[in-house]
This record gives sequence, C-alpha cells and structure tokens, in this order.
Amino acid sequence: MTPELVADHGLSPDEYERVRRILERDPTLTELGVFSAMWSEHCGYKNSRRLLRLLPTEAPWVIQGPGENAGVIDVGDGWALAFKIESHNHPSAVEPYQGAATGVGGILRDIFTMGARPVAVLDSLRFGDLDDARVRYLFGGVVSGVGDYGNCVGIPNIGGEVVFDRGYEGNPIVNAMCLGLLRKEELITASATGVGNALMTVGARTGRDGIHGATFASEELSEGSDESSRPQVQVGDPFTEKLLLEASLELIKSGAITGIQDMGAAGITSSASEMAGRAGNGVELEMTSVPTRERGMTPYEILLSESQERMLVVAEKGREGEVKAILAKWELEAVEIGHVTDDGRFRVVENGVLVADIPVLPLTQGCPTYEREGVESEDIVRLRHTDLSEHLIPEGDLTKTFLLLLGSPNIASKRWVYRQYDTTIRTATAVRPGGDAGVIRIRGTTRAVAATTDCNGRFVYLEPRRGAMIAVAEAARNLACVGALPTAITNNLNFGNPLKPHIYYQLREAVLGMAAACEAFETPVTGGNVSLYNETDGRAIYPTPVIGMVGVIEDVSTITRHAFTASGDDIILLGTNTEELGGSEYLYVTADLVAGAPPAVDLDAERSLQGAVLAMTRARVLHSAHDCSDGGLVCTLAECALGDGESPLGVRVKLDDDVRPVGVLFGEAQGRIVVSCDPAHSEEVLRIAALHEVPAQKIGKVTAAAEGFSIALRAASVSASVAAMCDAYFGALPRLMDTPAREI
Amino acid sequence: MKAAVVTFPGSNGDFDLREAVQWVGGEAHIVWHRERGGLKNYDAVLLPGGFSYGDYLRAGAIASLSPIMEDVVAFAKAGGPVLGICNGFQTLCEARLLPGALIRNEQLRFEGRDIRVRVERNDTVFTTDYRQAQVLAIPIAHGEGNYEADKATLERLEGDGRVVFRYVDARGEPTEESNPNGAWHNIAGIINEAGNVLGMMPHPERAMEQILGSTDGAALFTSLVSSLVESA
Amino acid sequence: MSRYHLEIRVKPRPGLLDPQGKAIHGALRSLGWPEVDEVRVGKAIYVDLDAASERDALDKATAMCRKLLANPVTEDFEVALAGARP
Amino acid sequence: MSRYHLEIRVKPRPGLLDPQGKAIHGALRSLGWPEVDEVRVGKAIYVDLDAASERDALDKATAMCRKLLANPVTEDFEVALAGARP
Ligand SMILES: Nc1ncnc2c1ncn2[C@@H]1O[C@H](COP(=O)(O)OP(=O)(O)O)[C@@H](O)[C@H]1O
Ligand SMILES: [Mg+2]
Repeated sequence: MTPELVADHGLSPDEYERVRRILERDPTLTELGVFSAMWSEHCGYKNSRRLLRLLPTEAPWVIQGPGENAGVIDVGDGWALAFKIESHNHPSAVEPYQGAATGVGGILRDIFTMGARPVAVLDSLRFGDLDDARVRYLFGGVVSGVGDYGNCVGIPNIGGEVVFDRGYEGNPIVNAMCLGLLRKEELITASATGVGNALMTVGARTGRDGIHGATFASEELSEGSDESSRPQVQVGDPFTEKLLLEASLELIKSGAITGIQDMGAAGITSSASEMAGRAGNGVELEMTSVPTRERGMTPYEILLSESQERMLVVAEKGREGEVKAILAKWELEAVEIGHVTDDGRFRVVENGVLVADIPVLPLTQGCPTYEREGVESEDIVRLRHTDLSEHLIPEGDLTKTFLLLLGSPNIASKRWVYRQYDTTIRTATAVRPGGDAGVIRIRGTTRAVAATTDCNGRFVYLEPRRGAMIAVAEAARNLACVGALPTAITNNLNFGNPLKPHIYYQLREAVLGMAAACEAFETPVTGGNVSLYNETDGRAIYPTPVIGMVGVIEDVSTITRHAFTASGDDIILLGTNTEELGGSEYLYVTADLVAGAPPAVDLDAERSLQGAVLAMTRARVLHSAHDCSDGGLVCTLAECALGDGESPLGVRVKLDDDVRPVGVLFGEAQGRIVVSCDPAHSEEVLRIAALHEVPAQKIGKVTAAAEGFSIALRAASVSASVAAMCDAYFGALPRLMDTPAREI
Repeated sequence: MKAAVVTFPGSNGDFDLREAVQWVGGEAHIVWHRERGGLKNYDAVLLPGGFSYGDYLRAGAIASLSPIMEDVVAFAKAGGPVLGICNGFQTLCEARLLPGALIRNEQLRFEGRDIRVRVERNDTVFTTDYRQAQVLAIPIAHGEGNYEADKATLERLEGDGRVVFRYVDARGEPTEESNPNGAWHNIAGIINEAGNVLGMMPHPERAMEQILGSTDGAALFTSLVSSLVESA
Repeated sequence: MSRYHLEIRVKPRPGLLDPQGKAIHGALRSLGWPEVDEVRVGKAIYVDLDAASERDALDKATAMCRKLLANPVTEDFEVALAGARP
Repeated sequence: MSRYHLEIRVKPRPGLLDPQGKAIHGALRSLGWPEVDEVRVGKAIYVDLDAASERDALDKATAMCRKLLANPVTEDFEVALAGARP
C-alpha cells in the first residue's frame, strides 16, 4: 500500500493509520476503496458533522429526524410527510443533463425508501452569468435533465429557484428536493435487522459507472476534470425508476421486507454497511451473486459502483420468493447477494474467498471528524463595509432601471424553466411553480402541504450568519404567503473547500445562522446534505446553504396565491421599507457589484409578520400575498401585477416613506409582504396586522392592465405599460435561451 | 358505467384518470397490461398518460405491441368507446386505431402548461356535454405531441370532421402562437371513422376541480358516463 | 449459429417534418457552417444477435423494423451487416 | 465546390448505461426474438453540405460533431461519406 495509493483514495496519512488500527493490519485494496468511499466528505461528513450537531432537530411533530434516508413529520389526519434535499453539483458540471437527471432519481429513492409515495419535486439551481455559452449549455442541460426524469416518473415539479451570478461560474449548483406522503403507520427504515435475513439487490444491474463518485464529489474540480471524470458519468433511467418506485412501495406494504435503502453514493458498500450499522448487526455479501451489466467486474468495482436505480432490501427469512415475485410483476430483478450476521462485521466474499472484512461501526461511524480553523476573509470584511451611498442616488431614469431589473435573468419569469416540467400530474397541485411556494393537497382531507427552496448566496457571502438567517426567514415567509404554517426544514450546504479557514468560517457561521432562525421559527432540521469543495481553479462558489422548507395548510380553501386578482382591490404593504441596498440585484445589474451588508433581519418581527399573514389567510380576507425579495418592492409589485401572464393587471401606488427612492424601490429589506384585498376587507387586514404588531400601510390600488403600472414616490416616479413589463419579464429567458447556437 | 384504465409499465396518469371517472360518478378500475381477456366486462377503455416503456423508442410504440392491445382493438372494433390521453393517444396511433403519428414537439422541449382547445364536435360520445365551439382551458404535459400525417390523411380527417379538439387562442382562433407543439392544423384530438375511438394530447382528467386550476375537463367524463348510461 | 452485428438506420421520411433536423441545421449555420444545406436526424440502432446466416440475420432485422423499430407512417429504415463473429 | 452527403453516427460510449437500448432489447425479446443479445441506440444524422473535397467535407463533419452533434462525455461518433453529387 503506497502513500500515493492512499492519497489517491482521498485519505490522509493519519486517516490511513486509523484504518490500520481498526483492522489491526494493512487493508487490502478493496478495503481501502471501501474506507475511502465511506470516509469521504459525502458519506462521512468529516468536516461538517460537528457543525451539524448545532442545528435544532426536535419538535413534537418530527417523526424522523436526521440520520435516515429522509426526514419525516406529522402533517395531521394520520398523514406523514417525508422530505429531503440532495445535491448533484459535480456530476452536473461535467454532464449537465445526466447529472441533474440522476440527482432527481437519487432524491426520489430517498423518499420512497421511507415508504412514502413521492408527490412533488423542487429544484434549486445556480449557474454563472448567462452571456457565457457554456453556462447556457449547462443551464439548458440541467433543466431538461430535471424535467425529463421527473416527468417520466410522473412526479409534479412545484417550485425551485434559478440564480445566475458569476459567483457560480464553472461550478453550478444543482439541488433537488422531493416530498412524499405516507400513512404514519407505513413508515419503514433502513436497517438490517434479523440475523439470517437475506440481503437482496433490486432494480437495475450494477455497471462500472460512477465508481469513485463519492470521492469525486468531495474533490475540487479543476481544468482537467472534464477528461478524467468521463467514466464517472452515470446515466439515469427514469423508466426503471418508475417501476422501482411502484415495486418498492408494494414490497413495503407486503411486509416481506424489514429494511430498504437506496444505493446512492458508494453504492452497495454504503447501503449494506449503514443498514447493518443502524441495526447493530453485520452483513456478509457474495460478490459473484451481484447481477452485473458488464462482464469481469472486480469486487472493488462492484462494491463502489454507483449505478443508478438500485436498492438494497432486507427480506424476511423465507419470504425471498415473495420479494422476487413482486419485482417480477414490475419487470425487475431481485437477487439475493448476502445475509445479515450477528458479528457486527462488513464481510465481502468472492466465490467464498474473503476479500474484505471490516468492523461495521468504525466504518460507518468512525470516520474522523474535524473542527477546522475558521477565519473571516479580510476581503469580504472590506466588501461588506463598502460605502453604498452613491448608489442611492438614481442614475438616469428609474423606469428604465426598473425594466432592466425586471428583465434580469434573476428576476425575470422562470416560466421557460418550469414549462419544461410536468406540474399537474397526480392532480394534486394546488399552487404550481411561479408563486411563493408550491402546494400539494392531500386527497381525502382538507389539508395540503407546501414547500419552497430559498437562499440568497450573495447575502451569505457578504455575511454568512445573517445570510443564512435570511434564507430561513425568506423560506418561512414564502410559506406564510400561500397560507401554510412553516413546519420543518431540510437543507443543502453548498460550500467551497472547508480546509481553507475562510470557507470553514462561512460554513460555521451559516450553520449558526440557520440554527438561530430555525429555533426562532420552530422549524427543526430533519435532514439535509452537504456538498463541499465547490471550487473551480481555487475559486469557491458563494456559500449557499439552500433551505428547503415545508409547511402545512389545514384548509385548502385558505390557500392564497401571489398574483393580484381584481382591479379595484386595495394593495397593502406589511413591514417597513428601508434604504438597504447591500447584496441587491440592483447593485449587481446597475453597477456590477456584490457588496455591502445584507439587509438586517429581525427574527421576532419576521415571526410576527408570518403570524399576521397566516391569520389573514385563515380569515379569508386576502386576494393575494407575495413576499418581497430579489429586486425589491417594485419588482414584487410587478410580479403581483403580471402573475403568470394570462391576465395581467395594472397598479397605482403612492409611497410616502421618508426613504430615498432607490432604497424603497430596489432595496431588499427583509420582513415585507405585499397583500391585496377587496376594499371591504382592508380594515380587517389592517386590524389583524396591528394585532400582530406588524406595520401595515395601504399603498395603492390594483387597476386594469390598460391603466399601466405606476408608482409615485415623494420626489420620483416609475411608470410603465404592462406590455413593456411583460416583454421584459417573460421575454428575457426565452430570448437568451432560444437562440439556436448551443455549443458544448 | 364501468371503465378500464389500461396501464403499461411506465404509465403514470392511470391514477388521475381513475379518479376523474369516479369524480363524475362512474366506476373505474386499473387493469395491468398483462391481464388479458377482461376488457369485455367494461363499458369503456381508457389509455392513460405517462411514458410507457420510457417512450424510449417512440412514444407509445412498445406499449402498442403489448398483447392487451389486441383486446383493446377487439373492444374498439366491437364499437366500445376507447379514449387515449397523451401517451394513450400516442399508443392508439402506434396501434393504428387512429391515423397519423405524434412526433417531437417543434421546439424540441417538453411543454407543461395550460392551453386552450376548441371543441370542434359536440356530437361524439365524449363531448355531448360541451357546447359546439366551446373553448376549454386544460393542461398539456408532453414532449411528443406534434400531430403529423400524410396529406391525404389530413385532408380526410378535416373533410370528415374528425378533428375533435383544436388548439386555439383566447378568442377561439387556431393561431400559430396558440399551437404548443407544432401540430398540423393545430390538431389536439381526433376520432376514428366509427366515432368510438378518441385520442387527445391535453389532459381533461387534470382539469376536474377549481383548486387544480380548471373544471373544463369534467364534461368529457360526464359525457362519456351519461352516454353509456343511456345506451345501457 | 453465429453472432451477427447489425446496424439499423431509421430515418424520417422525406417531406415529413423533422424538428430535430431543423434545429440542428439552424444551430450549425449559426455556429459558422452556412454551407450546410440540409440536416435530417434519425436513429442508429445496433443489434447483436445469433442467426444461421447473413441472410437470416438481415431478414430478422427487417422483420424487427417492420414490427417495432420503424413507424411506417413517419419513418424509413435500412438494415446492414456490421460484421459476423462466429 | 461540390455537394456532399454525409452520414454521421453518434453512439453511447461503451460501459455507459443505455436505457433506450435496454428497453428495446426487452421488447424485441418478448416479441419473439430471444436470440437478440444486445441493443444500443444512437443517432444517425444526415448532413448535406458544400465542400471543396471529400477530405474537406469529412473534416467539417468531424468539427461539427466535436462542437455540437456529439456529447464528448457520453457519446462516440463516426463520420462517413454517403456520396458526392457535383
Ligand atoms: N428551477 C425551478 N424549478 C421550478 N420552479 C422554479 C424554478 N426556479 C424558479 N421557479 C419558480 O419561479 C418562481 C419565482 O422564483 P423566485 O424568484 O426564486 O421566488 P421567490 O423569490 O419568491 O422565492 C417561484 O415560484 C419558483 O418556484
Ligand atoms: Mg423572486
């Protein structure tokens, strides 16, 4: 075992020593591969585990917290919701279509292995600036990969985000989230109980794809990685996934199995050892029994293959035939490859000859974890303290700036994206993508669940703790806007190389911010995913802790949407306008600048605001509610007016704040929601706001589209035709993406 | 009225279709494609949307060769009503129960959104509860819905009035902008000569309740149920 | 019985719409190849099978095309041998 | 300048999963061809263009594959002449 070989496997000399101590001898190559995968960042959370312990994970409604394939919460009437988010950043950087598709496939499996039927997908995406041909290729490929996979399996997409910023050039972020519903009593976990029970692989065959994927996901991308990572591309097969989904749910219902886990990162190795670990048991696997796609695969390759659409199940002794019959009905294979043992060892044999023999717990839980040094980068401190006052003085026409912003890819309608997704399959989508949060009703009840993903990476970059708080606050606000009570989160920590002190600082601060906000909103963390080393040639992405939040709606008749519905309605602003411009889209678009401090966030005030909006939706006094975020108040009002473009309306607003126009219009002050209501209900809306101690002011009226969009401030005004706004807002992405040239 | 929803590996609209029939008071059962011989116990056969066999060769191609399709053909030949939605339409074309083919959308992208179609005929068993020329808002969700046939077939379809649904704009006009996939003559749905086999790309079963965005699909199922109750 | 390796090409019929060909044509022109005059996109299907003879292998492939691989409404096909390995 | 007719075949790289091929394989077997051992599906792209010579036509086609027609991460390609018509 040479030091080079050890290093190639991503293990430090110390870690290698630890392996030797655990085995009390040198590892074989196969064993080295097994440790390498299990102790990679992806599986072992070396650099993040200690930080993750800081997150709140408990609440009376949490049925399953972190540690299983997905978190599960109680959503009432006997129903439970399983949900989780997962990243596929590195594979998508190499092959956007397959990378994104297999990302969706993986997260679906995490959900249905809990016994839940997947009911919705969300996708949170980030790329470099769209003027770059490679970025357009990545964006186009990722969107069709997300779409084709989910569409084929038949899971509606109900939301997500797309952000374009130089900060993600070369290293896109592709996070997919899935929600699944199950009856509480149907929950099953991934553990290998029952000594003597059979371990069976079900689904697709094992090929050479993705070998070393787990280690690969934990290494920085560099110039050459296009070449070297080619064999690691995995191809998704959504058709097989659909069959596997149906077969798995049927298997779980049959009671013939006691545990089931997706073969995700590190394939058979991680699923078998983790299932054994959870049950305190061991496993023995026979490599020659594993059905392979190619001839001559070695145990090393079989153990580490990340071929998609495979599961490991533990069959009740004597019921293996039943398992096979269920799989056969769905035209899939189930093959016994080993059994559960009582000696706590992960033992692998090939034709009966031992090729790996490792104690399970040190393998699955003995991965060394590190607390690194974290120091904030001086450059970022300087950036945060940039004086932005000159930007508060408008340069040129405010209306022009407004239209420019409305057509910036970050703010423009993402219709081009979600029209490639099936959003209505399963006939449960009450709020489709395009609003603040997606909503799925629960058939046979009056209930629904809502979900959103959020994170403004610029804010986190400029001040990680505050930025992470904002991400959680925005997610909760988005849920409140549709009438859902924020209930729990999953999260995806997308960061750079944690061995660099300023990156570790970002990671720690962001986790602390997330923890504080989750405490404040009583939205515990039930799971998540960590994706580190998101760097290209030494340059890290913006730290991006994507928050996937779910909420519960008790009565679907209180669901509220973001678009104005009727001319003559009053427009009421909840919250307070400020002059904060730090990290805003306005600065990025007009001055090519990412600087300043992110806007202040007051968690108590946020909580009151959410409470107020929820009370309003429950009182059924609102016609619409939309949270203020990217692009500020003026873009929020525009989004409310334009809706999905089918029946846009106009707006006449007059603002009287003692705040400079640029700040009011484009600043991204937190804690604001724009609602509209029948004038007969305005009093009640204002009363509920006062009751919750939320500042509220009537700022104007919804008008007919023909009357245009006008905002008068003390000393300035914005006024545009609805047609010009539609063109900017809906036309932007198609104009950028539907040009034929698509270079690879 | 008792309907069979025939599902293939990869079908995913079976559940929605069953719910839709039940929503209007009919009875519907999911029939797995390997269950031969049972269709004669049903009053209608419905082929759902989805991606049978992944649509990996051509949409609906492999499903159209599944043995149960012989039963479906026999059911149709005997005059029983057969409805194919989306992948079901594609399968009916591949099985030659309907003429033409559905090729890739002109823009080469999957399209999932609400569109409008005009009811071109309200005298079929599937459309009696619609008004003639009524404009419906219904979701589509497909990548291969671009209806194509040779010139003679198209002329015959139009001449015989066998186009049942056509993509239109808000004013009810079949414009280029209102065509979501490049289909010839904005064709969204056609019927066979005998008038008992309908194929359509839009999803009426997803437009049954206001909370889902539209109720315009419901009349298709009420039409079917009431015409079968009458004929029974 | 020998193992035959067949190449089947399925091509959109002349005169019928080929959205993919059209899009690729446009893309090639805008990428700097104005000299491209037409593009059609079909499928290449590689089938390995056991057959008694070349004739037999080709006949089988033709039957497969008629039954499944090509849609006679929109597509033409060609069948060719790519090599036999005993 | 002459008009050349090129045939480009784009094929999934060996070792990569080919879900299309797998599904078609399954279908062919159940339709009565158990002797089929493997199916892989690629694209056949037919390009007509003007070029100075055969060499030139082939070079152009190769460049098109590199730039647009084939995905270097997942696909291999072959370029062939199907005939020149002056
Ligand atoms: N990748 C995507 N997939 C699906 N829906 C998306 C995607 N990106 C954006 N959307 C939808 O577009 C709308 C606007 O997105 P965004 O501006 O990020 O929302 P907000 O600022 O309200 O959180 C949301 O409804 C969102 O769900
Ligand atoms: Mg927004």
